[in-house]
Amino acid sequence: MSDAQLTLDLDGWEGPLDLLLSLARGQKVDLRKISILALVEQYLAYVDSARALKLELAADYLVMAAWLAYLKSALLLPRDPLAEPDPEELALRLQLRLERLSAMREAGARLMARDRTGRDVFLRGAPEGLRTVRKAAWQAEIFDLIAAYGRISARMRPVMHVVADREVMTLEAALERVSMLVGERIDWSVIESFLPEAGERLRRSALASSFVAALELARQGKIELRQASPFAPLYLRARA
Amino acid sequence: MTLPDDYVRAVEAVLFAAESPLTIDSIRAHVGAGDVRAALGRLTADYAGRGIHIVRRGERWQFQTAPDMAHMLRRDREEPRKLSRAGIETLAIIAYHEPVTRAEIEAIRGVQISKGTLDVLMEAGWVKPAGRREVPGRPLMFATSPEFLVHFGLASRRDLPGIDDLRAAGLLDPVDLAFDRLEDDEDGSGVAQSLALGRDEP
Amino acid sequence: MTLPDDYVRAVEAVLFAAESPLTIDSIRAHVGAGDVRAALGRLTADYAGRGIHIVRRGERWQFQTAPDMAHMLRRDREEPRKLSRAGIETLAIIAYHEPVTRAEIEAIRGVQISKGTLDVLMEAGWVKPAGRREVPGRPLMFATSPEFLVHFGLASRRDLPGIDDLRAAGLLDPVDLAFDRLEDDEDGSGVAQSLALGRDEP
Repeated sequence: MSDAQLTLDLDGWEGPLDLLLSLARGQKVDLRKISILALVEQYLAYVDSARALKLELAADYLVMAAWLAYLKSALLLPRDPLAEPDPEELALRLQLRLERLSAMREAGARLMARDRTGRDVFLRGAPEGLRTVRKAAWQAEIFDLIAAYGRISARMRPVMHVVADREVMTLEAALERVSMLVGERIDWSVIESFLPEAGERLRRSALASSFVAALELARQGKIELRQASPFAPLYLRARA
Repeated sequence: MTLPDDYVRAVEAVLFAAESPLTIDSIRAHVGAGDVRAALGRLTADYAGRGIHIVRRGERWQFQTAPDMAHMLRRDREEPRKLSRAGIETLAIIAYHEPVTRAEIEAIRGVQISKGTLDVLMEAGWVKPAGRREVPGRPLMFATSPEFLVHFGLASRRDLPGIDDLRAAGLLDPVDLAFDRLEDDEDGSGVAQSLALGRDEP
Repeated sequence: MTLPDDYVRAVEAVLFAAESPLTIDSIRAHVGAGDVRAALGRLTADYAGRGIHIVRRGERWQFQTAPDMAHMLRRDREEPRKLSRAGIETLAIIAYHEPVTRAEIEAIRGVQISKGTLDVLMEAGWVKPAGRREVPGRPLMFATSPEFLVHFGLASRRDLPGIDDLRAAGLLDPVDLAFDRLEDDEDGSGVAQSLALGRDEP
């Protein structure tokens, strides 16, 4: 391959390995029998010619060139059994890579040459099409049904507010009781002494009613009230 | 039957790949000079008795599936689907109060029901029309079907638990009681979550 | 050739009406219980030698025109878009090595894949992601799709041209593996020999 051809195809390669493979194919032998050394020299010549023409070379081409230059010198020197890595191993690995890329390139070409749909074989132009009609199989459990009815019943049942029966002393009863008892007392008496004997609930109601009754009787001028300070005991006395 | 020659095969392939029925001229434009009509006759005979036919529509020819196979092209597939909340409530009302009109169902539910809800219940086969109520407008009444009893494993409608059973099972817990209980919960998500679980709570 | 029975006719009609290749299961979903595979075998034989064929693509079956009719049908049709060389090689590497990571593709090609290359293959529907390799970085793997088999007329991946020879020659193995095997097989002498050739030649 002449330098001229190489430069003409400068952009035709997809990377250094691609270029190496093209050069190797130029040897027109089985890839397993190519001369790696000849290949290396061709590659380096290509890179040199590109440089001579002041063409920009991608960095990976130059990296490959440096590596191949090293490989070339290692292959040419008398074999040093201690040299690492072994240049022959490197050369073999390069050859294996080229074989693999070549195999895939040929496989790709054979793939493209198959009878391809839309180019060589054709599918039916106007298929009727298949239809799947989805039908719902409705599911519900007996519990869902019962719970739903419970929910509706709870929602729609007339709401009834029940007030628990409570023991109370009405204001009228308290007025009557306080007016009666206060007349019998001579001195100041604490309000609790006017309450009936009763359980705690009735006692609280009686206290409230008796307090309101005491205020009412005081307003009517029938009794007097006395309290030393807020929350101190409240005393009642009939007005003289 | 001998194998078709290449001219017949070409007509066959062209007809197959065509996107619309073809006239004899347009077939010939593809396959070249020859007796297209004879080829079509041969093909029509070859396909008689098969699952696909060659048919003539006016001056155009096409392949199509055999008419008696049309039902194969359509396939019904059952997909399990859960009834919506509206669906299950409507079904419950019908089951407990049948026969009921749509207006009565709405009065009991306190919410209107969409037309689709009753359709779904009838499609499921659980509800059927049950005559008309003899009132103005003669509204249709609905009742449950024998399939309803089968699906829910009931011997008769009397097997449905009564109101007292529901109360004993805690299924009548008023909704606002559930709210009271949940107001202690600090965040809204907790409320929503417990509400969903509400009926399972003791 | 006897006329096909109704089950074979049904398989024929369903396959013919389908808009894409069908699996045996999806055929059976339409035609009902029966030996779909035997019916397909019978049909494949019936259509051999005709202008249209029945072919298997992966686990799917379809009708298509006979390949030798291509020249009749190609007229007034657009050719499928041409793939770039990078696209063809990448597709071949994925097909012959699948599942394969981007790095593995790049190792074989000796060059980075530009972003568009895999996109084009995926857009064509021939390549799809196929899980991740459980190595550091968990790189995505790629594999071919059922449409790949359809487009390239392959009954299965085993029908990829030359795949058995390539595998036997170790050309589908990574370089490291191939190298180790060479050393084992030939305990060094083979290596020395092939390199002797390399060294001796001008």
